[in-house]
Amino acid sequence: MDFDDTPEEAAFRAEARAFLAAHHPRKDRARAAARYGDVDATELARARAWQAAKADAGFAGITWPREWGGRGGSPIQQIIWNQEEAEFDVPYNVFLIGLGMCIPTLMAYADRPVLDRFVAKALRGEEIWCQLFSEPAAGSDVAGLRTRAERDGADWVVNGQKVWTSGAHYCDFGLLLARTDPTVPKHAGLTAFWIDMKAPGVEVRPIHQMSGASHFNEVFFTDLRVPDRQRLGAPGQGWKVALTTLMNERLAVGEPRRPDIHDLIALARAVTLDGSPAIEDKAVRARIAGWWADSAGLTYTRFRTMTALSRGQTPGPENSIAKVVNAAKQQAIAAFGMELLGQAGAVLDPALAPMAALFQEGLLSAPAQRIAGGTDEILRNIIAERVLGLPGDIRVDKDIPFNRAGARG
Amino acid sequence: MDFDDTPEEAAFRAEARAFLAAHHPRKDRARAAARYGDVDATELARARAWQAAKADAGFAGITWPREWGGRGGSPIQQIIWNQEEAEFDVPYNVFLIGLGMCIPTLMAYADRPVLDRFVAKALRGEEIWCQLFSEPAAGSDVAGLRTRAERDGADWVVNGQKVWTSGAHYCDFGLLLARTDPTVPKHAGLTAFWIDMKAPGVEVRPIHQMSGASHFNEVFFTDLRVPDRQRLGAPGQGWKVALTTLMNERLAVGEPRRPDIHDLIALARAVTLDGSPAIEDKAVRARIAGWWADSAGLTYTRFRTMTALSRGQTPGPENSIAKVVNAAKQQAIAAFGMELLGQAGAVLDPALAPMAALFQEGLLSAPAQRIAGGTDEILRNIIAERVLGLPGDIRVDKDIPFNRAGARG
Amino acid sequence: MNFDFSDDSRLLRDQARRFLADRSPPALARAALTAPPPGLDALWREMAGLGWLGAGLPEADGGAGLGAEAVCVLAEALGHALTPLPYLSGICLAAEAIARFASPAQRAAWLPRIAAGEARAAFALAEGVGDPAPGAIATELRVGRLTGEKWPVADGMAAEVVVVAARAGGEIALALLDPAGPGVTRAPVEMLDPGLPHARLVLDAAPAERLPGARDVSDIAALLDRAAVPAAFAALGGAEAALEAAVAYAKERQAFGRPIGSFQAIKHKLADVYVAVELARSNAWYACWALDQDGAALRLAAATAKVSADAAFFLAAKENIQTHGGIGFTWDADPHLYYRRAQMLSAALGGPRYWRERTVAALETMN
Amino acid sequence: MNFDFSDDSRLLRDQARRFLADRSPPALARAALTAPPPGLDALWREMAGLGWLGAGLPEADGGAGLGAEAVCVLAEALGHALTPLPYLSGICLAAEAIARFASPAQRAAWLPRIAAGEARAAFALAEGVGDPAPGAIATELRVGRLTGEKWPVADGMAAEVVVVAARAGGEIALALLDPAGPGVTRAPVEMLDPGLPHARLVLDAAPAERLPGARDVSDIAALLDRAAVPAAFAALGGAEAALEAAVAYAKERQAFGRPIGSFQAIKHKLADVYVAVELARSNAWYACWALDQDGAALRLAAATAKVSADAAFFLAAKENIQTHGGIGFTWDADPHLYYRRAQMLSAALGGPRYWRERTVAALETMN
Repeated sequence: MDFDDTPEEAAFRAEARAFLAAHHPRKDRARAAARYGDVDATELARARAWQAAKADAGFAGITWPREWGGRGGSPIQQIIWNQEEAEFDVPYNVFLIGLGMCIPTLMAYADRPVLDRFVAKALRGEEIWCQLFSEPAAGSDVAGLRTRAERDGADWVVNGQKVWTSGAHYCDFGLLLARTDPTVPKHAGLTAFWIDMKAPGVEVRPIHQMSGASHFNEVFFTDLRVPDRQRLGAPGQGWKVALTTLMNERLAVGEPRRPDIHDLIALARAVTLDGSPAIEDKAVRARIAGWWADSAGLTYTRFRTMTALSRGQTPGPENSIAKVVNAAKQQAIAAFGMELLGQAGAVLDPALAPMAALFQEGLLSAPAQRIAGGTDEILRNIIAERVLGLPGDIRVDKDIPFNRAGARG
Repeated sequence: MDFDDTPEEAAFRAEARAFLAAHHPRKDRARAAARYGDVDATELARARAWQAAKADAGFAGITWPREWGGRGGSPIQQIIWNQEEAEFDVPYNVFLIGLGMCIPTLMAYADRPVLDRFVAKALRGEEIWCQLFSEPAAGSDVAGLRTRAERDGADWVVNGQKVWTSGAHYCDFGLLLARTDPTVPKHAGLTAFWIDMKAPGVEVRPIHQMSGASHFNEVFFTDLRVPDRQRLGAPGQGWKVALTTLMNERLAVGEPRRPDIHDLIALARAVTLDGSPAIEDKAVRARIAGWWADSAGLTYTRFRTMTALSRGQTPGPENSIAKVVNAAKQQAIAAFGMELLGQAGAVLDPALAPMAALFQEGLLSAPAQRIAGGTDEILRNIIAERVLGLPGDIRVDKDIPFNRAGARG
Repeated sequence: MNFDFSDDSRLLRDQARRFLADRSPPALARAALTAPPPGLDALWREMAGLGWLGAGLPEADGGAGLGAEAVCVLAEALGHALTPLPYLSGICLAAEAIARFASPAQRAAWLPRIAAGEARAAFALAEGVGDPAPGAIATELRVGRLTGEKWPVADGMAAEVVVVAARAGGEIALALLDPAGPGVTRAPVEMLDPGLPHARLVLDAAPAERLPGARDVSDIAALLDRAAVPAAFAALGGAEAALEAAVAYAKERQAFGRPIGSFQAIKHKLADVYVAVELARSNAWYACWALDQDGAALRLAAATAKVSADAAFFLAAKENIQTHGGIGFTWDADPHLYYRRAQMLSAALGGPRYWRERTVAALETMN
Repeated sequence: MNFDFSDDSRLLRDQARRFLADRSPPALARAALTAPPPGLDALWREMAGLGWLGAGLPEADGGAGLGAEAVCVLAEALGHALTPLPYLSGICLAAEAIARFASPAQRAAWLPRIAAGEARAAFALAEGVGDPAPGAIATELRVGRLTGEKWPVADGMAAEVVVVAARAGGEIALALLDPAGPGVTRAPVEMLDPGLPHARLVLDAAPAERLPGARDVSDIAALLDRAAVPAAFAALGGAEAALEAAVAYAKERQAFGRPIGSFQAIKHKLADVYVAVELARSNAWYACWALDQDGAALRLAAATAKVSADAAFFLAAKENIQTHGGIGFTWDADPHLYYRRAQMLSAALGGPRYWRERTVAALETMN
């Protein structure tokens, strides 16, 4: 075992760190984050500028081919970059879904002219992409979607509604999954397209979350015309295309949510219980030890992933583990922190609540973490079935034509 | 609200308590129980003598008709008796299954001469009954049983194996559920019988539990001949008969298992941590508070049941709640107690381990509590479906002839 | 043995549920997140007119003298409806403090007006972070003037009178304060559930009038014990409502061709919530009996009920969101209302640590 | 960055797994519950012959000098196989204590024989109920004689030499004791896992020889830190085996016409076990690296690994029984073997409280 970088890795890390330090301050845990983290025009401009700077310096698309502006580097370089970037206070990453999920799907299914047109611009942050899969009636059952695309000459005409579309309000293009044949079982009747989000027939409405933030949107399609050349994969092969996209979702690195174990330790040092710092209370110590062990376990699991990547192996289901553990842990740590505050536990005022109400805000944002991007329940299914090899759930709708598959909510 | 007995109830309680005090000492929590609680010949004789004495005094079968030796009393009197008896160190109740489940099923399905022959003797403890439903291959899926009963003239010939039969080694009669028609779906091919456990063709083998106890048995049938007059209900109606039996199981009062919250408090007082009694440790106090709240909640839930009974209402699913909560609580309390013992946590020697190794023994007996008489999983299904009204699990085997229903383990 | 509410109490509970289903639907609680909805003051006066505000007060004080059961069933119904009004803080704490510790003149000045919904009262114990304890009170009462800081104070912006806990010599005292009077600066405090507005009071020699009956910190602890019982019923009501919502949604919402409530992941989750709610219910009922008796059983019973109900409400609220999936964490759906309220109730009378500690302390004196 | 074992270590792990699958199947562990099975001593000597017992010892002491990775992969394999032999107590604690704290003469007298499987060594720290702490040691070493009581002592009945922790003036010392010598009364102690026999030693001025290198309680704590790493690997191995058993049974066992592993109640339970096992694995690996480095990172890494692995093993063991249903709690089935071993490992070097406390204490010095 060896935790040191190879000389090449160390050189890359130094280069990355120097570049980052030249552009941004280091993260300061003690500084309160913007409350909702919503992306306004100023923030969007900052994000675009940063992405362009990264691309100019060869730190965007590290594993992508040079011809599209990538670095042609290794997965381990990408990981090193991610580690280093996470230490700095860089703009919110509005390109994560586009570069992490949409463009890789294009690379797998679109032809050369399309890639020439889109990849480099996306990489430089000039165009932003979103993913249009989820629907109100489908939920975890993504393939149960109802948005229709009907053939009309050289076009498809799309009608329906998507939901939970991150960043749709500032996106330029989107990856759409629609039902093109309702007479076959649900997975067989889907087709994928790329679409222009500014085209007539696309309407974006923000979703107001319980936390107060509005990261997500509803997207409505009314007679949106999509030329057939914007189709990805054959008609009816949309589910296969979607799986490519979702597979890439697993690799997207999500930052651990706060409050985390370090925040809890900081709070337990700051708060006094019965005349002593809370961190001296045995009940508090017992909880810290448990959450620390989980946090450390996730950290070192990422090291295992990095090692696998550096050997050219495909990483396993670590991200499912991380999401299941982190979402529940965030909620539990937030709730426990509020217990330490006693009668001030429900004070949301950042000027009054310790640590600028980080724990209270975390409590409000935690429920979304247990749901968005795969619910706790779906992730446990994935671990049980894909990792442990347990049999799948009984699927009553699998072989039934979509338009005859019983009651739908 | 009023927790006092009515004058009639108070009189009955006084009578019961006087009778109990005349026969047995009060329970002493500090005294170690016999390790495995297995029933040997001496214990069996004590149990029979006590049951006869109860019957003579009108405290056996309190709600049963007088003609069969019952008291013709009210459900609330039965509860009061149970409460009072629980305070005394009476012999292990080997009659619980017979009187609580088997005889009530006979009452529902057998004809008069059978009842005249059996009920009074069972009530006096002269004959003991067991229930023969579970099978190795069936488990929670009781109706998946395979023991065959085939018609042969005026008899049925039984071959197969039962398992988890409490007390089969000292029982005289049993309530048997067998498959009489494998060509119909599984619930439709069952028939119930009462059988003589001493008949040729019945072999009983004790099951050695992980705790060291042997409360359960396997029962093997080899060409056991059962006269058709021992049938209960029509052929093919056995599942309905079994439901009557299982419904009565819910009403059988199970004693909370130890170690319980009071044992934990006693242990936390006895053990020293860092120079102070463990009960002064905040981590210990936090756990005690939580388990106390659950324990108290169960106690008062029983009060609600008693109130419903006293009004002639049928009690709800309280017993499912109690079992789910108690089994997990026993295991967690036992494990937590062992944490308090530190390096002596795994010492099973009752002469060395505090409280005569009650916590260690509880840890070994707890797993059975989460399984026997309905697993945690089955009980949650029952609560979800019968109480909350959620839809049933998808049943792939429901309408398929038993002998064609796919792979069986 | 009759472990159930009286017929009168059950009638009152049913009436309250029906009234609130009409007048205080979840939409009212959601509207209150943004700004006090019109009609809220009128609803409070209507509640007064129904005798709810004075339910626990003696008739001599303008109350209805209905006793503990009535107060508890009302708290449960208001908790179920998430009614954004200060029943617990104004009635179960502030009015109760005046009823127990005030002079006859003070009682006469305030209780009839409070019971009639004409005056709102608040109770100021907390001084920021911390649980109730003598050491946590720094505000001083000296020669009839209060100096210190109190926050968060439920309904502190609207209240016409505030009962303030303060240090007076070696004792912990309670005093009546006019929050609009001299020496008082008050400002709203943003809370997790903005539907229950709170304030921060900065007191600089603000004139106040001591309640002669409260002489010790144990008087305040006893007052909190009493208020913990209706608070537990409020949490129980909220937990019931959250469970009902989750079950209803699980029956109706389809995924993979079947109702999501047919999946064991959902069934077993909701079964666990049901178990927690039923245990909380039983503990709350017992505490109601103990409140009515007002004897030695109350301390443990109240703390147990509080621990049990707060835990059940948080569990029911968070799993209701989870059962709802994506829609569950949107602002416009109801689930977050329960989640917010659960935290408010949990912190209101001292946090979970306070009530767990009180449970064990009471157990120690018994076992 | 290479967060994986060396090729040599992985080879050793695979060899150990294969060897133990053959020589130490679960049947051996079950037989050991009743009485030491024939061949157990021979197996120990075979392990010595394979170089396992001296894997962590320098070659000068008769060891193989393979280092921390080798010790950890062996502990994991032995834990996976539930091998009823005292590798942790005899090798990772007792021999390690001699290797670190003994005089050259003492090392020469014992280590080659221990590594060769010719002599068994035990480590006597516990004095009944309690976690390791200076105040928990009452046994005294005075002018070369030990007086006190030590229990439970793993392998104390079979050991030829026992390393005893005792009070010597103001210090905590370690001393070598001949348990068959004068002044020693030893008796077996019944344990949850009788496959790992323990003893109680009553010492009445029993002659003993101090290990000159151990002068302080911190030396013992450091020794426990080092032993905690292979102990965590043993628990990890047990947890893996219990999970494998549960998954295999869930795939095969049918109920309601389908494998029970197709029910979410089982799937999600086993997914949770898998998550716990993977976190424990990552923590154990990191601790192995820290053990190898023997630097400042060890204290926190060892404690974290111990907390994580013990929790994972208990979870995996109890849910393996639950997954097996009725058969799972029978004596003749394997699941209870893991359940017993989990508790043994959890208590062996100080209970979970000790390691949680050590985790937080280490965190405090960092954060």
